[in-house]
Amino acid sequence: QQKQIKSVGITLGSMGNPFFVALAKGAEAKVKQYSPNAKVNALSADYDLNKQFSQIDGFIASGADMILVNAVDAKAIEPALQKAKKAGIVVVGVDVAANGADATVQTNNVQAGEIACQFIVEKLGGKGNVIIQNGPQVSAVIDRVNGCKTVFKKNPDIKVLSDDQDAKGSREGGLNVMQNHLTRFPKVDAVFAINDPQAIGADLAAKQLNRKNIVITSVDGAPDIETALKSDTQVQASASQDPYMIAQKAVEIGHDIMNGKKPAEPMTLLPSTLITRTNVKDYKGWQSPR
Amino acid sequence: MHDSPPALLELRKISKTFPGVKALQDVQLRASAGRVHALMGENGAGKSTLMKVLSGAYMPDPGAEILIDGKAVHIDGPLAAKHLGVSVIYQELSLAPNLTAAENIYMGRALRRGGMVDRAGMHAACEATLQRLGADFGPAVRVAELSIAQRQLVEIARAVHFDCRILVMDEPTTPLSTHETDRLFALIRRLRDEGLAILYISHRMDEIDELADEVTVLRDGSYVGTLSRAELSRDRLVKMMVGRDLSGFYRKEHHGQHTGEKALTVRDLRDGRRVHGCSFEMHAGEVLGLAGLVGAGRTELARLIFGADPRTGGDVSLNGSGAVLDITRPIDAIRSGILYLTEDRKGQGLFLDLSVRDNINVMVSPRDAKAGGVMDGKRAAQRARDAISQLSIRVPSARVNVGSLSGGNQQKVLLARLLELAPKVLILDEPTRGVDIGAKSEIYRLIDELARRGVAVLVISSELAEVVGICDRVIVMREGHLVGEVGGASALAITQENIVALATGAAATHTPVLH
Amino acid sequence: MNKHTAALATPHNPALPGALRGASGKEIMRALGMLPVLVLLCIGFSLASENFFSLQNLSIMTQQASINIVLAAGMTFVILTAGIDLSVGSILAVSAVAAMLVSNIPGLGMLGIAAGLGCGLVFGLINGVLIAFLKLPPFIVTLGSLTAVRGIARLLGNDTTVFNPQLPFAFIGNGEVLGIPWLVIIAFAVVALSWFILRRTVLGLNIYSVGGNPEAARLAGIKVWAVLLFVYCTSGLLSGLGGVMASARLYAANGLQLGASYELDAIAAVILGGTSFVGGTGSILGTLIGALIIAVLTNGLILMGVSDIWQYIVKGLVIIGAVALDRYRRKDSART
Amino acid sequence: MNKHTAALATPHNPALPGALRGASGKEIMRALGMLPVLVLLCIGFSLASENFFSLQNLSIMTQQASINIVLAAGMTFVILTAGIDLSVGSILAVSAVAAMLVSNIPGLGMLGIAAGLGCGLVFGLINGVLIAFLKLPPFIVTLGSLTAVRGIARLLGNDTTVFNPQLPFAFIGNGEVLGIPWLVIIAFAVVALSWFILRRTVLGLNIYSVGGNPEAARLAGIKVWAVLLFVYCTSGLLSGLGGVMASARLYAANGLQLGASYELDAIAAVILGGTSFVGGTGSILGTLIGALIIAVLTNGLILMGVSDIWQYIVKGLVIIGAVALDRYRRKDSART
Ligand SMILES: Nc1ncnc2c1ncn2[C@@H]1O[C@H](COP(=O)(O)OP(=O)(O)OP(=O)(O)O)[C@@H](O)[C@H]1O
Ligand SMILES: Nc1ncnc2c1ncn2[C@@H]1O[C@H](COP(=O)(O)OP(=O)(O)OP(=O)(O)O)[C@@H](O)[C@H]1O
Ligand SMILES: O[C@@H]1[C@H](O)[C@H](O)OC[C@H]1O
Ligand SMILES: [Mg+2]
Ligand SMILES: [Mg+2]
Repeated sequence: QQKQIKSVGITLGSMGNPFFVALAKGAEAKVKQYSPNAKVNALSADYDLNKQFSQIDGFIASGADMILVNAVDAKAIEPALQKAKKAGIVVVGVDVAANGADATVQTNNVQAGEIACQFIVEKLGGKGNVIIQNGPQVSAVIDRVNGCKTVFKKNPDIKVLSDDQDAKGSREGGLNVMQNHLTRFPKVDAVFAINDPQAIGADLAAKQLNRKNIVITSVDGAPDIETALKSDTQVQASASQDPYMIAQKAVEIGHDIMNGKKPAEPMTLLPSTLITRTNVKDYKGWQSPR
Repeated sequence: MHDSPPALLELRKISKTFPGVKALQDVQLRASAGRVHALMGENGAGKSTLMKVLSGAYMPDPGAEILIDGKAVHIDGPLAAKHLGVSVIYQELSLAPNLTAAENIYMGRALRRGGMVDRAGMHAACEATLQRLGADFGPAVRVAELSIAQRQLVEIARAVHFDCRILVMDEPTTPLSTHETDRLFALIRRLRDEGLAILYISHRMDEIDELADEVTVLRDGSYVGTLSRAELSRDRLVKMMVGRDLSGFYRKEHHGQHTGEKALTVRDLRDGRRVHGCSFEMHAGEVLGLAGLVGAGRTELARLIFGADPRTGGDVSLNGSGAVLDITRPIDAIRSGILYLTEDRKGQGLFLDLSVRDNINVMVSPRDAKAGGVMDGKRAAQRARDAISQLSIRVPSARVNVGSLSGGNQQKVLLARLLELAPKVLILDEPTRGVDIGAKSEIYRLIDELARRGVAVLVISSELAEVVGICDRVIVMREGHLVGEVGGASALAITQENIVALATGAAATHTPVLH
Repeated sequence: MNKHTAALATPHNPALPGALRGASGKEIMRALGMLPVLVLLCIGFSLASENFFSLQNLSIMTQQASINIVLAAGMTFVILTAGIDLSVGSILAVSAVAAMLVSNIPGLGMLGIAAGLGCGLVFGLINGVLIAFLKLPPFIVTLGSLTAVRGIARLLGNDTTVFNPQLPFAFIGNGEVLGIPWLVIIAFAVVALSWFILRRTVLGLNIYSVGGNPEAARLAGIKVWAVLLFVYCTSGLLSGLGGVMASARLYAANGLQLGASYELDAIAAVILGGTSFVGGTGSILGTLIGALIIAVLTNGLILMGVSDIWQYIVKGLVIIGAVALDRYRRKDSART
Repeated sequence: MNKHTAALATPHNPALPGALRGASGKEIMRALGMLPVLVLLCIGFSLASENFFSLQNLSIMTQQASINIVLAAGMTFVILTAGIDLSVGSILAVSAVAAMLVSNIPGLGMLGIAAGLGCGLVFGLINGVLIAFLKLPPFIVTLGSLTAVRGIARLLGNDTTVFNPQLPFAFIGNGEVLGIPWLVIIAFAVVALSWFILRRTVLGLNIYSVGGNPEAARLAGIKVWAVLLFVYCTSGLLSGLGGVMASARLYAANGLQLGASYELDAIAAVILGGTSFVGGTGSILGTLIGALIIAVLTNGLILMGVSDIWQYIVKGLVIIGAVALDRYRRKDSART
């Protein structure tokens, strides 16, 4: 007799980001597949650790049997996860690492950063002024920036103008930070944004300030970047993720653990592929049925 | 000043400069124990400022000398003044409404027991003081729930509760009625006889007549002179204060001119709390007085007529046409030509941060407005200029904030606002409260003028001399009922005695005015 | 009497230009009070960075300031009546989402503007009704709507980012007229209109009156409820306008993030500009200067490459320093 | 004269139980005013979810409420003097970071508590000095420190999460005594102490006096500056305590995120509890009830599995509903 999932709690970085919305949907679909009557409660932690702690406490109190956590802080989340585990709850990290989770499912973010920035290097012919537009300091973002930096370091003629501005993972943040960067730096050749909303914001800023010929790349492969890649923007590429898939995989692994089947590896890395203006037409995207 | 005993308090060379204003210039004053020393002067003359220097609320300009018992003292704050035995009852009541009477009395020097507030001790101690002052409330009542007169008593209790040798009272009778004033005077005499030096500020001549042993007069922040009781005469005082003679103080030139045409009929008006079925009528061109003790409900009755408070019964009609007016909000009354001047000019009348011009125009501006509610700036300025010259409002310009004006001039601004609307019925609640003698005479002139133009004026006043001096007829209220009438067709003449008798219930004449 | 007062009172000074008539002297003093701070900041930044006074930078700066100016204008009305509106950020978000959703309806796209404005007006009206008729405290009412409307914004947008790459009214966020961005034109138009209402109409006088002394206003026959309703509706409407501007700028709207904690910047602009929480005193010009100070500060610090962290610190200190300076300066001129 | 008035004044009524003496009737009315709302919410949630009254849930709920209770207690002092403290969240963050940093020094770990408290006190003192001596408006001063202190918190923590899995004072955040979490014990101790100061000491009386009429207090010889200094220091100190509690709960502190917009919840608790922005009226018990209402609401909605979105909406509506109910209820009992 299989153990049934009764109630799942999900706490995510920010519901303002379509990525997490897709992730929540994927999880809900998978849970319902196992047990149609299970409750799924997906909450936005707004990148606030304390809020995330409270949400996890709440899941514990409401008797959840599985928690998917998108840790606001990979290490600092540990005590909360320990508490959950003590209460007999299975915890799976999604999208970013989480100390203390039973398992983690995420994109290979280092690789995603690498391919997105390698694209920039190639476009610029190995020479130019670039900006790394940083984001909330979660492990996925840190990994991407690290992946990106290693690529740029290998090319001595690439000059990184800035890598420490937090654009908050949002379109508005991307717009504001990019506006400021463009004001400060008269010559910018490329921008790597840690996710798609920021990339679109950066593109809008460039458009509003009439600045041309900037290569913008990012990570996610979200629906709006697909549109951007097909239309007149300066966005050139995005390293894809599959949030729907991440969530489904995470629920599956969680369900296995509930039933005593530990995964061989606690960390499941999903590969990322680069979507560009040329191959975007073949990209399946987040919203295609599966 | 020859016969005055040795001075308990001597102030010399007191000057006080505020940014942009020289409020006091080399002022002097000598007060003795067991004497009431009055301080007089027009609004803005500097009386309150002088007393605030004495109480440590303001620091005087350098060079000032304050001597107590002939010894120079240094007063660098309210606490220092208290330790020297100076207690002050300020013109603006300075109580915390959220605290009890006892807590207010002990404010700043609470009793403690074992490091904690000793509320029981404070209450017990205050009980006696309040009783001595004839208060009808206990020490545990929150001040917010007291009437103005009762709050005044708390202030006095605060001053006399502790050892004090010099008691300053800044216009203490302003919120009081005759009856309460009498009680206060008795108290002042008692304190005087106990050996206190009392400094007494007032605009009321009769109070000075009654109380003062000597009077110091200030004008424009400067010392004018001091008169002993023997030298006191009303004309002399007025001349010292105003710098000229005032003739024809009270005016009644309109008297007997009104046509008898009914202007306003009030029938059985009640609010279920403090006004119990009041009926009376007024005629065009008549100045009708409404007298009574404080708390008799005069203000409440006026506010009911005006629609400022909800009524539970009764009605109001204009012109004797019998058509009942539907007044539920002030705006309804205003539209019918009934206007009300509040007794609380700062709290409910003026916009202190707005200019004189805006204050005068605020009620007429919708009428004057151009299309789309755009103000007619030229017209507003013109109205303000006219009002300033007609009412002799003393302001540097119509654009200064009303808050910077002296009390009398503020009162005139408020009156000017109402006059712009050409009222049919004008209700004036304590129109001369806190106003100096010059301004008072101008307000009386104005009331007379309005009556001659056919306006029905209802004057609520606690100053009986004023009521007697300017009214054609006086109706009297007691505990929410109209209990009688003097003057007009009534058998009783308009005298202070007759009014007091009705107001206190001493006269058994429960003749309702109208039914 | 009071001759000395008369001689010294500034407003009587015939040297004052006629343009200042209508506003009381004290108010102009206050409004212009912060101007030196603004000028000082501008001088400082232009010395520190040659880019500061470039046309491009001025355009960026004013664009970034524009939404806050619009919100702060609405907030000025509210604070003049001694109220507060904490819900502006949330109303901005819900209006932006509404504008976006409608903009996506084929053929009706331009109606998105109306949808945004209407949405703002409706929520402003709800605030106003609760405050004017039920007489609830503005802080709590708008704190409640700060929360509830945020939820509604998310609900409306189905908790995702609503976007429209073909936004028909994108010109608002990105277009220019004679080199002046639309955003800036709108912001200044709002300030001009607000100034006109406050200083030239009966309604404006009534707003100051209600703020200065609500009981006196009632006794003077002013419909206090109507005034309160008006100011909260205005604040709502302008938040709606802010939503349209923000969404036009981003081609997208997100119910969760957009406008979060904008109320603090708006309130700061108003208070820096000399409008008092007590109600009844202040001016829209002061608010404009207050908003510009915040914008200049933010922009200048970024331009100088000051790190995010130090931006916070400096910004906080300048805000405090500005009022301290103002307080100090006013001390030796006029009485309070 | 006014005999009826005197007779009506409740505090004079000998029928009132002795326990209520000292606190005035109206105040208790207000404090307890929101109790029915709290009870109603509890009943509602316990019907909707059997888990609500479980020991575990009660413990979680009160733990979550505890930090807000502590901040709101400090805020009560401040608002009683007609002030406001917007900087509590930022001070909480900087104190938490300081506590964490010190806790990592080998052997001196327990000093982290002192570091957190001291840090809070210092920033409270700075607020207090600016407000009491330079007479700057509390809203602007604390808005400035909300911003500046946030930057300092990030600076101090080197802009990352500082953590300590072996936190020596972790018991504060996670331990229990006789089944009662330490967090809860601390929160209630703070409330009890605050109650004692406000209702039983001269200082408390002076706080109410300054709030009721600052000018009268000054003329009565009360050192108004000392009272103001005290309340802002208290609010700072309690924010520091909040920082210690938060970091002990999380074993970590992050200067950027921690405590963001906590001021709104604290202010909401105070105002829901019947303390007035005007100053001078209100009580700490009311604040406690206000904070519990917010906590019950948040917890109950999560427990019922209400989506995040609807939590916002319901929470906003309940806040407004609660004051509306209170206003309505009070209307037909007492005057004003
Ligand atoms: N705090 C202050 N700042 C500036 N000017 C002031 C201040 N207080 C009083 N003045 C000015 O000082 C002058 C004297 O005022 P004061 O209050 O002493 O008059 P007063 O004689 O008590 O008048 P009244 O009879 O109306 O009470 C006035 O011109 C007044 O405007
Ligand atoms: N229920 C009440 N409890 C306490 N005070 C009240 C109450 N109702 C009115 N008062 C206050 O008591 C004061 C005196 O009452 P009222 O105004 O009715 O008397 P009045 O006859 O108009 O006297 P006056 O005009 O001389 O003050 C007023 O200031 C009023 O605000
Ligand atoms: O992986 C996530 C995704 O890229 C999102 O868009 O931003 C935050 C990241 O954690
Ligand atoms: Mg005076
Ligand atoms: Mg009266």
